[in-house]
Amino acid sequence: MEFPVASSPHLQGDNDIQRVMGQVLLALLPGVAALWWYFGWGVIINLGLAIFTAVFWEWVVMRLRGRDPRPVIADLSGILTACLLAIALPPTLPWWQTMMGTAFAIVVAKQLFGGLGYNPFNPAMAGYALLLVSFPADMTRWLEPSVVSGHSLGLSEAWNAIFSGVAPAAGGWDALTGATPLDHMRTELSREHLIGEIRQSAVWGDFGGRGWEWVANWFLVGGLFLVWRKVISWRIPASMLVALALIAGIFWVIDPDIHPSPAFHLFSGAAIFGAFFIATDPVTASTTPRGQLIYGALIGVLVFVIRTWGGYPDAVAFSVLLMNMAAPTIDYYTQPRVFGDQEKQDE
Amino acid sequence: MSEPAQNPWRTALTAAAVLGFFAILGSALVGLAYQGTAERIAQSEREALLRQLTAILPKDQYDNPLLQDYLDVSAPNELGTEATRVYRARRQGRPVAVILSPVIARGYSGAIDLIVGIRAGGTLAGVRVLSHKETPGLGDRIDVEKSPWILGFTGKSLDNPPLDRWRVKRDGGEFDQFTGATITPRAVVAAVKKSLLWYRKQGLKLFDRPTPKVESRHE
Amino acid sequence: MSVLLTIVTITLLAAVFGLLLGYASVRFHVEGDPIADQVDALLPQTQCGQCGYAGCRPYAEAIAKGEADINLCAPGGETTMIALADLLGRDPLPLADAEAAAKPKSVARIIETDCIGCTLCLQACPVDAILGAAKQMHTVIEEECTGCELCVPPCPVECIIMVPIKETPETWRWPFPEPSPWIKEAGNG
Amino acid sequence: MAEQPTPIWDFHGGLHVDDRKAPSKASPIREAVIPKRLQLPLQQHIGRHAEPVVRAGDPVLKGQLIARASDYVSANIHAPTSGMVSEIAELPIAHPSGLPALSIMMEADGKDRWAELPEPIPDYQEADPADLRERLRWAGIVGLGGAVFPTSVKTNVTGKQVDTLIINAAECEPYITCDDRLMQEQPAQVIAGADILRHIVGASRILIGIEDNKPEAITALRETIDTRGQRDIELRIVPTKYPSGGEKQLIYLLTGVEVPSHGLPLDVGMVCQNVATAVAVAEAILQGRPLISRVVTVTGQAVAQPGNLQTLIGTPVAELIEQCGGYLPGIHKLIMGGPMMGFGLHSDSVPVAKGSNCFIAATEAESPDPVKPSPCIRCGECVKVCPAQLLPQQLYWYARARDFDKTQDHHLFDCIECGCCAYVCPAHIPLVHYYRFAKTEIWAMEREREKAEHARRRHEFREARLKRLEAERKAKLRKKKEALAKKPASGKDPKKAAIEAAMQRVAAKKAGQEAADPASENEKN
Amino acid sequence: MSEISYRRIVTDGLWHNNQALVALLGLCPLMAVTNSLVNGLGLGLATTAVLLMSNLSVSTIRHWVRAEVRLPVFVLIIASFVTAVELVMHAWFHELYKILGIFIPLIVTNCTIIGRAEAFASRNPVAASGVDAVSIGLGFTAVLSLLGASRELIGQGTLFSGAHLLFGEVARAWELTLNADYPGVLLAILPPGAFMGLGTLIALKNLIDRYFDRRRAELAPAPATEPEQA
Repeated sequence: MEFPVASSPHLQGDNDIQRVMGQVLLALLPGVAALWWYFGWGVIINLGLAIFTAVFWEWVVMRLRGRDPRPVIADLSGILTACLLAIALPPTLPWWQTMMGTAFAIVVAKQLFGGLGYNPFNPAMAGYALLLVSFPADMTRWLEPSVVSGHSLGLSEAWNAIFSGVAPAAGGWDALTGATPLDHMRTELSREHLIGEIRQSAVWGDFGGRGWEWVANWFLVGGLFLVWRKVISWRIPASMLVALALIAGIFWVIDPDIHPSPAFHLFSGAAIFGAFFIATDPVTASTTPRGQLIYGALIGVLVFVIRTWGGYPDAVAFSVLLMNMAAPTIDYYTQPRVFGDQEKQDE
Repeated sequence: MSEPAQNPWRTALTAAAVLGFFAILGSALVGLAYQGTAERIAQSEREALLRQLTAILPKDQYDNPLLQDYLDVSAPNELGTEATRVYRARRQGRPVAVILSPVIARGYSGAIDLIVGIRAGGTLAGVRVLSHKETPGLGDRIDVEKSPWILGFTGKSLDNPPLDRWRVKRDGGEFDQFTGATITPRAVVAAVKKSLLWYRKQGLKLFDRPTPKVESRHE
Repeated sequence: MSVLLTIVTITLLAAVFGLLLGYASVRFHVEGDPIADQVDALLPQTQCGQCGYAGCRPYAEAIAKGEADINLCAPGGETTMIALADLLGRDPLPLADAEAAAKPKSVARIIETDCIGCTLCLQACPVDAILGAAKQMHTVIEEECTGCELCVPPCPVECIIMVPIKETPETWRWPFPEPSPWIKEAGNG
Repeated sequence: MAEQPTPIWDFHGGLHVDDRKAPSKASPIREAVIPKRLQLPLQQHIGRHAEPVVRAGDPVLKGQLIARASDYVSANIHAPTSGMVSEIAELPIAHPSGLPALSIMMEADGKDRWAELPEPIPDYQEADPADLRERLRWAGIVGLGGAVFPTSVKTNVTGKQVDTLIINAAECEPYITCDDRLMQEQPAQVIAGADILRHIVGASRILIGIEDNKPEAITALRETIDTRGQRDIELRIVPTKYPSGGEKQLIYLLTGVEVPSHGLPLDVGMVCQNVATAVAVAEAILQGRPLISRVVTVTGQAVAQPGNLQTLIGTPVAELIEQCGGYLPGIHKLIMGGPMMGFGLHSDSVPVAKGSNCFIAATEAESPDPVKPSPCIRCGECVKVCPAQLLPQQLYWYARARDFDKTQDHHLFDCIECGCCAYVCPAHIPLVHYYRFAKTEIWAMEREREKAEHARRRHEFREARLKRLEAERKAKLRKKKEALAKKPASGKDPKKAAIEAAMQRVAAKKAGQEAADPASENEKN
Repeated sequence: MSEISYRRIVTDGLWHNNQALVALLGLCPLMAVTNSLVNGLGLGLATTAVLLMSNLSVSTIRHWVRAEVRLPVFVLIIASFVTAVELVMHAWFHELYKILGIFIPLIVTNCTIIGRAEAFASRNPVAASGVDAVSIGLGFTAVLSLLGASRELIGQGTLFSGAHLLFGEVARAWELTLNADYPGVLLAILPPGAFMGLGTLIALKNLIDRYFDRRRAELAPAPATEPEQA
């Protein structure tokens, strides 16, 4: 009797890529819900737009490459990219910018390099960087959280704002939008106000901006879920946040009047979201255990450096992209000691 | 394939001669080019400077040789830099305006070099940005190439608007800020205001002091 | 005046460096070409002459001098060409004789009943892999044969044939895994 | 004697897989029927194949030597039963390539008559280890855990100090239970074999490493040890984790000592032997029997009566399956060895060899066909499970790119092919297949390099010889000419002609070069 | 010396061996100055001028220069010409000179120039070297201009902005503006845009080459002739 053959192992675990991506999507839910609560329907519309664009372009590119698009779309990686990008965008960004950023993420940052697994840069952050660099004005115009402005953007308001650029009725853009807490802090510091004075304003909560800090908290919940499910390793988020807190702490201790507290850095901007969902993208991150610690820590340090002295208020996207470039080198120099390797046995 | 053993010193001397010969040719070429263009380069430099000044103060408003009538001042607190040159425009000997170059504002990402023209009466003849490092798309709209915002200073003075309205609108003042960027225009407004204040303090005295002796710059 | 000074300075500098270079070029002249050795090490040493040179060493020297392309070695095939491209920093080229390169590795075998013992093949063999004497039957030592085929044309009775080397469980290599050599791909691959 | 809890050093990585041992574990070892025909491959061990010492038509007796070890690293082969050699030919063997190999085919006469056997050595403790080793060598014993390295070679510890003999009883692969049953049913033989091996290698203690999922075997062994009163034998129970039966992993588990990456257990003063090998050793020394049969697990959802069979080496797998009630409908794959490291058989006409510990007749449900792999997302799952602490995804990357130097930089040859990485890979990449591909490619390149080096030396030698001959010939000629020149010269003309011809040749060559030069120039630019 | 195919030199310089797209030389100025058409064109022409002068002189002296000082001599010649060109630009194209800044002196280090001197001019007669310099230079200029034009167009929606810097005051009117409301994708003007733009151009060239290769393979399987589109 004849049989088909294959290489061992002849058993296969039940893990697959779709499952990995699906769990990350699931973990995004609490954070997205919080965003929706504080910033209204624009968040949801952005998500829809981005997902639609991502699927569309994956389909087109795979067709152009002469391959079956279905498994690629079904592995959820493109949809995850779209979601990560959409979450990072201001909730009233013009529709075409959202679509442009997503298309860039999928076509240029992901598929041009060969698709999932081959992209050297985090596609969502590449798309974000494109938009931020190209349209900095729109990209830095965030709504005030509803707890601050007292107004939550309804579905039709958000729709009009996104698709026709019409400002919401209640007081127009100026009343509803403002600088993000990070931007606000940076601006006020540049006027030589002291942190104590700055924190008097109504926009501040316990750690970061009111509302903002809770969004971060809910992303933290999702992120811890991923760590618990072992979808992501604890090393990158932990080292990134610890490094950020440490370096922020050092400066804060030196002069708390002009350097915000570590808690402010952790709970403002995209630090938590980035630590658990962006920096941990396995394709573009470091993979060796020691490498992950270094990779995460350097992202944390870069976030602080760019936030404090850089040209843009938040820094997670640039930090991650920069470290993406360094990941292969880090991996090379942090190869774990091979079992039985005597030269390195002392370590 | 290799030639029979050579005398190293002989080879070395030939090589030195060849290289030396071409060195003479090359440096002669550069020397000639330099002599041929020196005059023209100096003129171009002057014209370029003049164009900058003219953008603020049209040529028909003064009749003195503007480039030769200047003063070097140092007012780091008011003008943001240790060395500012003050060009003095006169018409038939009477003061018309001063042009301060540069006045430095502290922007979002570093120094913004401004050139500020102030008429003798204390109104602004004009403000331009010489160089800056502001974020493209946000702060760079102070550049006249990107937006006409900077032209809005022309004709303003310390009374118009009143001193406490010399701020951007977000801070309750008169001047527009750009969406997404407040720091840059705020810095420019503050710098312009400070130079006006400095001018008010100095007054027409500025026109009395003689131009310092011209140092030989090229020789 | 300053122009003249510049000319003199630069000329002096040039002369000094010229002296240095000229002296160095004679003093540190390197005989032979280590590159040729490195190239030779990559060649399969079949000595078959299919590249158009008299053997592996001459071809290696020609490559080192830049006279020969790197894609002429048929027995080495693509592997050798790529190794050469890596070594020399040249661009990989398609093999000059893809057909010859695609031929399975073989060894010569003498059909012993036909052999007349003329010793012509003995003289052609570059690695002395054929055993025999005049008027005696010859035989190929299989382990020594490089499969160069140089013994085939001289044989007056055409009794030398090339036999592909059979793959055994010891020499067998695992096939490249993707697309799976064993499982037919479903859908459009 | 109350055993003290001894520390266990947990190794990095590894897996907890469903062990699927129950079906074959339940029933005692059966004696397999003698097949009509046996195929005995000459290569059932690591090293050089054995040389047949019989010819087609020769009658043979059970236990008679039929192929002799041809080298130091090689192993004897004996007739598993009495009968007649029918042919020596290339026959199918159990190998992933599906290629046949030289084997001795014999017809059994059913009488199962023993040949004359050497004397047992019951007082082995007094015997010279070298003599015992010679007996093992005669018996053709090789590592029966699957590595099939000749035991007589492995136990040759000349010049090394060995303090510990490790008996590998951690049968960690799913499905396989042959060692487990062997320990339950023949604990005395196991311990006896272990003690003989200890004597041969001169170790002061024996550590038996066994996984905690084999309680019956543990009890049996413990009782035997207690009965024998051997205090130098220590039974260490390790947690069930794949691949704790890997030699280096087990040694680490038991002693906390890492075997060097390119070294052997011997380098750290240890020798590791499998339980089935120990039993074979006991038989060879205490009964004087060669290795002609072994316990084989036959299992899988597609075989009617899974179990363990004492099987003659050379039995065709098809017959073995037949004795287990034949295939069930849904049979999809036949795997030799465990599901993690074993390989698929092309056909069941192959024989049981010394290293065949298990045959799994699997349905598609229990061992699905590989699916089309997705791209690697560098998730690092493989890094987490690799017991050799490698970076499997980097190895994969380089193997795939055929960058074999880099694979070696990343320690390809420390990979034990345990399959953990491929098991957990969410992209379903056949990682182990890539490593095997890379390894065999590297070996092939190594062979070719050696061959090229050899050819170069022969070629240079030949060139030198020809040169010498030419020089000798010329010298002779010159002498002749000189002899001629002494006589009145008359041959000016031919000399002149020769010079002219040479000059012409040179001129022609120069012209040719000049014509060729600029052409090649343009080619490059 | 055998015959020189001028057509081959020209097609090589402009297309088959385009220094920017094929040889990937001189990328530093290529990336840095191509944020507008005029900048690209300006530096391209300056490079071409240097290339022409250096090729001509190297070719003229090729028989007299000893091997051991060949490179220093070439570098000397090129450096002299670059300095001369820099002075000329400073004098007559002052504003463009200010914009191109450091990249004019950096022409010295443009591998294209020393590369052509070494690979072509030092082995070929003067006329051929001149033709080579012009075609290589124009090929390089074309890529600079194309890249500049596309980046300018995408980045700020204009074309020929700043044309007066190169062509005098009359050219001020040449500036084209697509659409006053065009938001401008700043990325294109910033450094990453240069990389993406160049990558796209290279891809485009490969695509065209492949198309013609395929066409030629379909049309004429007989003799392999030279590529015919210039």
